[in-house]
Parts: sequence; structure tokens; C-alpha cells
Amino acid sequence: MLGLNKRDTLLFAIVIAITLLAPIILNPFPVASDLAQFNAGYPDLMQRFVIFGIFAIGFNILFGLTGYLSFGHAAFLGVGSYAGVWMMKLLTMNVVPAIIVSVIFAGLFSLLVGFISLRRSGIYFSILTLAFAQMSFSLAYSVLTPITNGETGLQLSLNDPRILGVSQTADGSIPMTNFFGIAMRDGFELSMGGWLFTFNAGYYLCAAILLIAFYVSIRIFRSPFGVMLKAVKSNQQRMLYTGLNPRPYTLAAFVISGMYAGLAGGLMVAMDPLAGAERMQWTASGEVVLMTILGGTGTLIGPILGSGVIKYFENIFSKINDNILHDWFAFLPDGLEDFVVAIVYPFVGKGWHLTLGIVFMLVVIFLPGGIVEGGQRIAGLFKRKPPEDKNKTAAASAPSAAE
Amino acid sequence: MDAIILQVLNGLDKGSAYALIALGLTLIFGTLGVVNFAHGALFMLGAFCAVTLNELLRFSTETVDPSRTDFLGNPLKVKTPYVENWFGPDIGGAMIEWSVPLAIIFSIPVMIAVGIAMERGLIKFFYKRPHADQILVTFGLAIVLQEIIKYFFGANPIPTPAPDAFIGSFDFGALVGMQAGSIIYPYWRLVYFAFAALIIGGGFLFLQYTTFGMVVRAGMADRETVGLLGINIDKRFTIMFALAACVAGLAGVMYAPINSPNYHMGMDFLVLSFVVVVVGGMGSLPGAVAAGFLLGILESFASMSQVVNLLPGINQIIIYLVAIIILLIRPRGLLGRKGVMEG
Amino acid sequence: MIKRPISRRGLIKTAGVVGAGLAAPHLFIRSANAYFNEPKGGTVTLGFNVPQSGPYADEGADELRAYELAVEHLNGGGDGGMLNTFSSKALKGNGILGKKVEFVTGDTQTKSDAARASAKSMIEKDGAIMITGGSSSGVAVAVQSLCQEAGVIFMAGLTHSNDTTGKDKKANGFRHFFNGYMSAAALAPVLKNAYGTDRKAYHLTADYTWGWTQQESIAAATEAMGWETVNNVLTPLAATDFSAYITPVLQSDADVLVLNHYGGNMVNSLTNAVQFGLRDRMVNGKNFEIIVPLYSRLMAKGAGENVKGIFGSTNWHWSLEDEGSVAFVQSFGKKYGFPPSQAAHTCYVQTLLYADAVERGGSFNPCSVVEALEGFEFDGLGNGPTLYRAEDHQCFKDVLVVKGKENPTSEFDLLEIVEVTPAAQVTYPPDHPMFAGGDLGTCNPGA
Amino acid sequence: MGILEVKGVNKRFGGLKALSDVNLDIAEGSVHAIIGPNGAGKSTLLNCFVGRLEPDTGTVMFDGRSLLGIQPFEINQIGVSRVFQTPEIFADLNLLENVMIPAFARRDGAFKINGWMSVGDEAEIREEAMTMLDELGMASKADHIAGQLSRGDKRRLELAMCLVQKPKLLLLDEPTAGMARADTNNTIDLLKQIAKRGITMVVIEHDMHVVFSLADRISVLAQGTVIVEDEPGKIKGNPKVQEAYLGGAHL
Repeated sequence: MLGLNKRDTLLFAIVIAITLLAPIILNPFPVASDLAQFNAGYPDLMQRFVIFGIFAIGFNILFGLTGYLSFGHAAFLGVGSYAGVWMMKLLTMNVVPAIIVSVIFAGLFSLLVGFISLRRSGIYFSILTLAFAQMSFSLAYSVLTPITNGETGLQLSLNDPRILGVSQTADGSIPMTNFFGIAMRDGFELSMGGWLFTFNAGYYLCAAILLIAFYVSIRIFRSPFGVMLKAVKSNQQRMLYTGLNPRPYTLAAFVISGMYAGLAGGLMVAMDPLAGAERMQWTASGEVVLMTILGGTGTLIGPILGSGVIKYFENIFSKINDNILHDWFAFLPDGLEDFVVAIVYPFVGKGWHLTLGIVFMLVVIFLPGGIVEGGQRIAGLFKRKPPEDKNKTAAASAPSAAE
Repeated sequence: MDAIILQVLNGLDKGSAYALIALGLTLIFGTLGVVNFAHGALFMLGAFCAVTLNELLRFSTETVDPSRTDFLGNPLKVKTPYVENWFGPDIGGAMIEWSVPLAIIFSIPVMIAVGIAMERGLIKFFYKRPHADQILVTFGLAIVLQEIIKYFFGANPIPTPAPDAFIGSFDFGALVGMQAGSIIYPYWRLVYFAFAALIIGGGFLFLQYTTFGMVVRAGMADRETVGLLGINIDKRFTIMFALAACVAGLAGVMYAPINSPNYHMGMDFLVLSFVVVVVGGMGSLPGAVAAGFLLGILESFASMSQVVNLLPGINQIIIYLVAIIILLIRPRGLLGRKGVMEG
Repeated sequence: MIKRPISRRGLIKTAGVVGAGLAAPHLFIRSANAYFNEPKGGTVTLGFNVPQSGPYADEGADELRAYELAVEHLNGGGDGGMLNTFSSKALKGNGILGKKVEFVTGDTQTKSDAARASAKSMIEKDGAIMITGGSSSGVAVAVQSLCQEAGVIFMAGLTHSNDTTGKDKKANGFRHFFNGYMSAAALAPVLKNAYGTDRKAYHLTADYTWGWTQQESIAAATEAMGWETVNNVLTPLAATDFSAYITPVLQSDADVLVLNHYGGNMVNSLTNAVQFGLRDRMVNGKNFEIIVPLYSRLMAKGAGENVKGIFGSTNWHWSLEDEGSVAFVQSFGKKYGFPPSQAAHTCYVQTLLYADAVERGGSFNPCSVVEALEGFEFDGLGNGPTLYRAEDHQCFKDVLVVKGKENPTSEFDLLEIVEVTPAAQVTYPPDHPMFAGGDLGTCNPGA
Repeated sequence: MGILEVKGVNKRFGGLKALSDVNLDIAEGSVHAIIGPNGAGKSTLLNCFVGRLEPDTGTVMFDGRSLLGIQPFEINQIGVSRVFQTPEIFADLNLLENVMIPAFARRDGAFKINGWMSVGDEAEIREEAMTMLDELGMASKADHIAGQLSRGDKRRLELAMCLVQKPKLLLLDEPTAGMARADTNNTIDLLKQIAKRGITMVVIEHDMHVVFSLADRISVLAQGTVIVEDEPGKIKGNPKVQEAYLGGAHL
């Protein structure tokens, strides 16, 4: 189906099902229960899962296939974001032109950075990309403030000279981002028993784009072009003597992944029209590297899983404060309750970084192939059940044969 | 002219810190083949050795002074450090005042222990793993280390002053007969520079003239061959790592009086020291030192307002710009060899 | 660990579930309410968005303590703190409009992106009706505009840039904290008395919006009294070692150094300046002086001995003797064992002001809150009689000029108040050029 | 006129003269061996054919085109394939992919973004690659990871990768280095079959058994210059050659 083989079709079908049902899957706990803290099914976080998923999928096309480790991809996301906001300021609040322009600008910028950085390989390449991104960040934060609005981030104002559309609405506020009239904030809520599910228009736009992005990534992985990218990673010497020019292949992968980053940046501002300079900082570039490795480098589904885990920690764990802990453990005798809270507290709330660091270490120590390998191992436990079951994970990460 | 001399001094000082961190980093790359993102955290741990010792020495008894009140209107509790009770206010006070130099002695065993624990407990399992895995695990470790420090010491910087004897500045101008006060430089920063020179020089002598050093250098030149020699290379790797940790730690201890340590100072230095190592050439010790000083000096010059007025924002990006230019002109950095970390 | 009374949240919610569970599944469109996130049931949720990781984590932790204290007082717990001294008596200690106050917390990471993500999660997931907190102007402006778009109230925490209530002001946002202009207006007369009118000032300025606006304000105020600004050098945010920026000061003929830095930048630049012996210097026959226009006690601690004798301004200090400040310090100090910071004070006061405005307006509707706060005059919350100006949502109140204390009696006793500059002296017209270019817009109830 | 013509090639490395005035003329369809003691310049010469090194002076013409000043992949694209001393293969990929890549390179050129096609749909290329693997007796291992093959199999895989491109000229750098005798004989048989297809081969080899089993003509290189070029039978007794090989060890 869709030009995919059986296993990929199954994988794609699963991803479609999960993304479409995410508002339900991510809200497994009734609103009133203590565990509702762990619900992630609210629009902003769901959008973030999907947007960073796109970012990581794109990064994986470069890193997973060619092995070139870019430490500056956040710069493309940032450039995409700025371009997107400017499009909304100048042209229209419809997100489509903004997203298209984001992708184009990020593509052009990555072409420039890639053209220069790809003259080197290995860690020298990594440092070149890092240097470009850090320069972009520093300049955006300071000297380029007229374009980027520096520290605060580029945002819409009440007197933007919008060509198609109004500067402000009748009631004096900034118009909302929309997709041909459907506001990104719109949506409806479904209340069922104690459960509450939010279906948000913005999320479904992001989800649709994620599915397209994921599908394109599968096509690339399975194409002769994808095989060539794997050849770049494997042996450039042999490529060269096999009549293939590795440089344009790598550059193409770099630009494609830069455009994915720009797409993610464009979607970010389409959902929330503000572009902050911090999203270009090296820590942001590092984050997408970590997402990819955490999920499983070079696997199709891994980057999405990795980005999900990191964003979940950032947004859910950081919000657990000691009051909530006391609520949870209220059933324990007082002394024990305090003790348990004291033990748990350093790992949540303001300590969420600590937990994330520990997760990084545990995953990489025990699951060298990332989360996907974890899935494979679990699947391995049920190996009696033949193919169908195994496909889910194996398709995602079976070594060279599939990937 | 004075301005230039001063900026050279600033650059040397900054370069000292870069070079010391980069030295250990490149040593670990070169011998162990490990990309250690936790190296900045080791620098930070060193600085917090100084903080910890300072706080330990200040550990106090409390006596109530009824004549004064605290912010709630209760009688004021006056703190007297134990060391002052034990050794008298003079010696005790001096011990507190000299806590940073004392911390050098305190930090060496601590950092060596940390280094050994890290290498034996974690890093050694990653020698054969891809660099990406090494980055992920050491980055995770760096986060864990700094969060632990944050848990105990908070996020704010903690003042850790140098002994009074080192407060104040040395007047170079007066020394060479120029106008007094035209070229002055703080004593402690000069100490830092001298200290860095000592460590770097000592390190090179050690690697040049000891058997251990020879094995290490051979290892950096050709890891596989040395592995084949097999003369308990494991143990040497551990020692190597501990030494690198120790150098980073000492750099941190000495840095504490220059800028008050905080829990994320390691991350602040991490990226820069990586750039330094790469600009110097992966696995090249002289390269790391040279690049450290070069970038330090260039950074200082780029900060001068004459330069910034000419090229706005140059002070923000100079290090990265220079790194790009050097890497484009010299593919493997200043003194790098072919094939190291290019794959 | 401090033990808190177990909230009845679980109980109330369980009761709610039973009710809801009986009803058939039903769909509803978000905008069906009279206004966004209208609190239903017996509780109201406030969102406390403070830095919990990154360099300002300690300041964020102090803000959070103040918020928890404020919630306790609003719900009738503790000694009531400034509720007893507040000139408006609308609050009864029974929550807000009879609804028990609950709160959620989030981490801004001092990044505008992360801060907005965290605020959004409070608004979308937890149904927060008001967001407050923050420790930098970039975050404040970013979250303020988010709240404007979403249709909730934003009560800014620590933010000192002129822009927050200047070009980036928003109808749904309110700032209690003072700003760069006010710092300058308060400092100038004191500096004139202490250092005379014939001075040459050298500015080091953090290279981002807050730094620029503060530098602009200080330069204008000091030049007006006869000082000359010899140079203004922008320093990168990421700078940790300021030696390269300090040594040119030695070369110049300046006799005053103004450090337009905050947080870690301030600690390092001040430490470095003192290291280079600037304070022992004589230039043009005068003692060289250093000024830190925006002081924070928490941060000053990081600079240790170096702050002694250095002038600066601050929004509030625990050593103030007025009734409100004393009540706040007492209840904060008893609960946590140390005095509150200026950030904590502002956050506590903002929470009370919000709650009071809801009570007076009789509704949680953001537009009602805006109406109640605009032009509101009050007293008894520290800083003397205060006005929330309608035109820009900026509080006008007394500003403190402080100096690093020579002989501190405790680790908290770092600053001494030199002068309490009356509000009138720091008030500026709403159309002052440093605050021009923005538009408040209209209140957005989000419906 | 031969398919590969080398005229007056000189190459210096600093003070060392690696090649001096090398002339070769290799006939189409022949198997030409280049032998010589260590350090004679054999590998340097080969590297000059494939764009890895640039001679200081002289010309290298292949099929009427100069091979100098163009990139290795361009040289390959005009029909020159090379087997390395240590097999260069795509170690992370499976055997089928290893052979398909050169087949794609022949069909699509040095660079083509065909990211929308599926490898699975490329039946023709796949067929070609499978046939080639089959010919070399490795079809059953098509889905094995290349890096896990034995050294002899890696060598055969590399040959398959070159042959699937149907090169006009095949350069072999010590194709039997480090092989056991049985493997060596297999390789000789294989190369003989390839020669029958009319592919011109240039072989650098130490093992005289291999050289004399395969070669139609032999050039002897010593100290960077060709001292003799002749048929195998005549090389054996040549005194110059004996001297070049240090005091005349028996060949």
C-alpha cells in the first residue's frame, strides 16, 4: 500500500492510529484522579510531541543514515520560526504560507551551512555546525534584535502591517493563527464519565503534517537514495571508487533534514506565534541529538519516541511539586509520608533534569539501540507469537536489511 | 599599547582555563577514544571542592547575643566556626581565609577518586561503543552531577574569595618605569596563570620523560598497537582518566576565586572547551594548549570597544568564527593528525 | 521538608466525578463559557510559573515560597500576613469569591519558549485562570502576550525592563515590580549627593533588551544631573569572565563604572571589577565608584564582600519598617526560617492584588479583574501608597535606594536602605519616549 | 594502441623519487601484471590511475581520455573499477545492498536523488545484483551483513561489486594477499573466468604463482621505473628481474 512494503505499511498504520487517537491515549486517567498529573493529552504538549517528532525524524535522516552528527540543527528550526512569524506579521495569519516560507528559509540556510560544514567530517563537522548555530543564537539574541526581537522573542503586535488580513480584530486583539479559517486554538472537548478529552484543530494539523513527514521519511529510508546515504555512513572511500560522489548525497541529506527542522519551526510558530532565540542555542541542538539517540538512531520510529520521552519529562515531571506528592502519599502514616515525599521530591518538580539525566544513562547503558531496542527485547520475550507481533518493532529497527 | 598588553594578559588568563580543561579532554580522546561530555562537570566539581572546604571550615557553633536581634526580632545567634574555637581565632581565621589553596590538597584525592569511580564504573564500558552513545551517557552523567550539586548548594553563585594576601593587583607599569597604575593585574589571576603553566608544563614533562607517559603517547599515536602490547593497559587508562579529572578539578579549584562557582559553570565551559580541543586538533596536547591561549587572546581582543564598534557583535561570535576559519584552512585543526575522530 | 496540610482537593474532585459520571458523554466547544477557564465547582486554580532550573532557580524557589504563603493566607491559614495590613478589606480569608485557592507550578527555565510551554500547560491542562511569576523580562513579556492571547490574567513577577509595561504592555498583564526608569530616577539624586555632579561614567551593559533599557534610563538620568557617559560597552549574555571588559575601564578616564547586569552576570562583573582594584582607584582626584542599578539580595550574596558600599536600587527589602512589610517578613520568616527576597515580596503581593481585584469586581472574568485593577490605589503591602496605573498597568510606589552593608550581622543582612524615594519622584507620563511604541489593546476574556 | 596508455609518468614525494618515467601500454582484453619488490612504486602507480594521486609529469590515457585531474568517482564512471588490498566494502549493509549500490551507480551516475523510488521496486537492478552474487557463489548469503564475512568472502564481494558495473578496466591490488592456498586457487580460477569476458585487468601481485597463472603480459617495476616488460615465459629468466629481486632469488 502507498508503495510501502508490508512491514512498513503496518508500522505506518500503527503510527496513524496512535497520532489520531493521541488525545485519548495520552489522557488515560480521569481528570479528578491523582494520577491525572500524568495525563499529557492537552493541546500544547500534544503539539510539541508531534513537532519535535518531525524535528527528530528529519535529524535522523542526516544522522541516522549518513552518520554525520550535526550539533547545530536547532539553528534551522530557529530560522524557520523567525521566517514563519515574519510571514504572519507581513502577509497573513493563515499558517500555510508561514510554514512554506519556514521550510524554504531553513532549506536555504542549511544549504549554506551544509555546503561549508560538509567539507569536514567526524567531530570537525560537528564543531563546524555547532559554531554556526551558536553564532546564529548569539547574534539573534543581541545584534540582530531588529529582526529577531532578541531576548523576548519575535512576536506579533497590534500594528503589524498585514497585507492579507487585519492588524487587529474588531475587539482590539491580535488575530489568531488559522488554517483557512479554522483557528489553531479551536477544537472541542469530549467528556465521558470522569474522563475529558481535548480534540484540538492545531494538533490535528500538526499530526497530519507529521504523518506526511513520517511517510516521506519511510520512502527515503527505503529508496536507492536512502541506500546511498547509508553507504556514506558505511564507507565513503568505497563510494568514491564506485563512481558515486558522496558530497552531494550528504548535502542533500543535510538540506532535507534542515527543511524538516524548518518545518518543525514553522509549525511551532503556527501553533504559538512567538520565536525565541533560545530555540537556536546549542542545548536545543543537543536536545534533538539526545532525542534521536534515546529513541534509536537510524530507526524509523525511534526519533519520535525519543522526542516524546524528553518532552514528557520536561512538561509533566517538572510540574509535580511537593504539594502534589503529599496528596499522592496522603494514605501513608504521617512520618512515612514525609519520608517518601522527601525521597521522591528531588526527582520531580525542580529536579526533573536529574531524572532525565538518569534516564539517559540507564537507556544508553542497558539499551544500546535506544528505546526501540527496549521494544524489541520485550517483543523478543513473546517470540512464540510469529511475525505480526514482531513486525511492530522489528520493522522499525531490524538492522541493515530493513533499514 | 597598555590596552593591548592588558588584553593579552586577559587572554592568557582566559586561555589558561580553556587550556587546562581542553588538556584533559583531549587526553581522554587521544588515549581512551572517549568523547567526555562530563568533563565540564569535573571542572565544576573541582570548584565545589573549594566551596565545600570553605563551608566545612566555617562549620559553626551558635551562641546567642541578647543585645542584638535578627530579622524576626528574636535574639541574634552569633556563629563561631569550630576551627576558630579549636585553633584560636588567628589560626582558625587564617585557615578559613586560605581555604582555596587548602582546597588544592583536599581536591586532589577527591578528584582522583571521582575519576577512578567514573572510569571503572561507567566509562570503561563505553570504549567500544559509538561516539554518539558516549555523548549520551556522559551528558546524562553531567546533568546528574550538576543536579546533585544544585540540590546541596542551590543555584546561586557562592563567593569563594582568595586569601587576603592575593587580593589586590600587581603593577607591571611601575615595574618597567611606566606610569604607576597603567598596567595592573590582579594577583590571583597571575597566580592562576602561573598555576596553569605549572600544570601544563608538568603534564608535558610527565608525558615526555616517564615510561607511563611514553605508553600514553604511544597510545595516542596508535591505540590499537598499544592495545596489542597489552601491558595492563586497563590500569593505565584508569590512571589516565583520573589524572585528567584531577587536572580539570584543580583548574576548577583555582578558578573559584575568579568567578563565584555555580552549579552550571561546567556546562558554560563545556562547549567552549570542545571547540578549543577541536581547533587544536583532536588528540593533540600541544594543539589544545595552543588553541586555548589563541582563542582566549582573540576573545579578549574582540571585546575591546574599538573592535566591537567596527564589527558589532563580533565579541559574541569570535570564538566560533575563528573555529570555522581554522577548520576550513586546516582540516584537522592546528596540530591534529589524520584519521583521528574523522569517522 | 515542610509539612503542609493535606488539601481536600482529592475529596472534592471525587465528588465531582460521581456527578459527572452519571451524565452521558457529551461534547462541548471550548468557547461555550462566558470566559475562558471559568472556575466551576468549589476551587479556583492559579498558575505559578517560576524558574526552577537554570541560573535563577533559587530566586524561583523563593517566589514559589511566597506564592504558597499567599495561597495559605488567602485560604484563611497561617497568620494572614499582609491581608491584615492591606488597605482593601475585600478578602476574607475564605479563598477567592468563596472558592478555595489551589495552584499548579511550572518551570520557566528562564527561556521564553519553555515559559510559554509551561504556562500553556497550566492554562490548557489545569485550567489556570491566572498566571504569575518569572524572573526575567524576556520571559515576562513572552508569557504576558501568551496570556493576552489565551484570555487569562498575567501578574508579572520579577521583571525590570521598561518594555514590560512599555512597548510590550498588554491589557491582561500587570506589573507590580519597578523598572529601569524608576531605578534611574531614584538613584540619580542619591548619586548626586554621594559622588557630585562632575563624574564620568563608563557603562557595561548586558547585551539584550533589559540591559539596553536600563542603560538608557540610567544614562539619561545621570546625564541630566551633569554626569558624562564616556562609554557604553555591551557584554554577551553568555560571558562569564568580564576581565576583557574591565581592563579598558582602567584605560579610560572614567571615574564611575555602572554595571547594567543582573544575576550571574552581575555577580561575575562586580567580582571582576573589584579584583582589578577599581574600588581602590583614584581618577581625576576622585575615588573610583561602582554602581549596580538593580540589586537583588539573593544575587548580591554571590558576590560576597564585593558589594560593600556599592549603591543600587531595589523594589523592596525585608528591613523595611512599615506595617505591611513587617507582617510579611514575620509570616514568611516563621514559615521558612529566613527573610523573603524582593522577588518573593512582589509575587506575594501580586497574588493578593489579583485575589482582591476578583473579590471587588465580583467575577473571575479577566475583563472584570482588569477593570478592578486599573487605577486601583492601595496601601499596606510595603512600598507605601501605591497606584496601579490604568494607562500601562504599571505600579507606582516608593523605590528603595540601597547600599551594600559594611558590617552585616547575618548572611541575609547584606543591604542597607539609604533612601526611600517617594513614588512621585519616579513617576513618568505614560507617553514617555522610553515607554513608547506599545499598545495596551483591550482585555481578552478568551471566550 | 592499448586501452590504458601511461607515458612518462614521474612522481616525487619530497626528496624521494617514487616513479620515474614510467611508460605502459596495456592492450584491451589482456591481463597485465605489475610486479616488483617492496617499495618499487606499484601502489603509487595504481593510485595514479584512479585519481588518488596526481603525477608530477606524464599522461595517463584511458580509452582515449585523460585520467588526470578528475575525481575518483568520475574515473569509475568512465569504466575503471578497483579492488583494494584490504577489501573496501559497505560493512554495515547486507551483501545484496553492497552489490546494488554499484549497479545503481552505473545506471544513475555519480549523483541522483531518487528518494521516492523504493529499492524493492528496482527489480532490474536487484536481479542483476543477485545474478552477480550467484555467479560468485554468494547468493545464499545475500541478506547477511557484509562486515561479518570472512576475508576471502569480502574479497569476492568486492569483486562482485566491481564486476556488476561491467567495467572496461579492472584494477586489482594484491587480490590474494593474506589468503590461504586453497582460497588463492579459487580466486585465480575466478579471475580467469572474468578475463574470459574480455575485461581488461591490471593486477599488482607479490605471489608469483598467481602472476604466472593469470597474466598475459608482465611489467617489472623497480625503484620507480619499468625495467622489463614482456610475456610471462620470458620474464622468468630475465637477469635484470632476478637482480631487482635482491640478488636473484629464484622465481
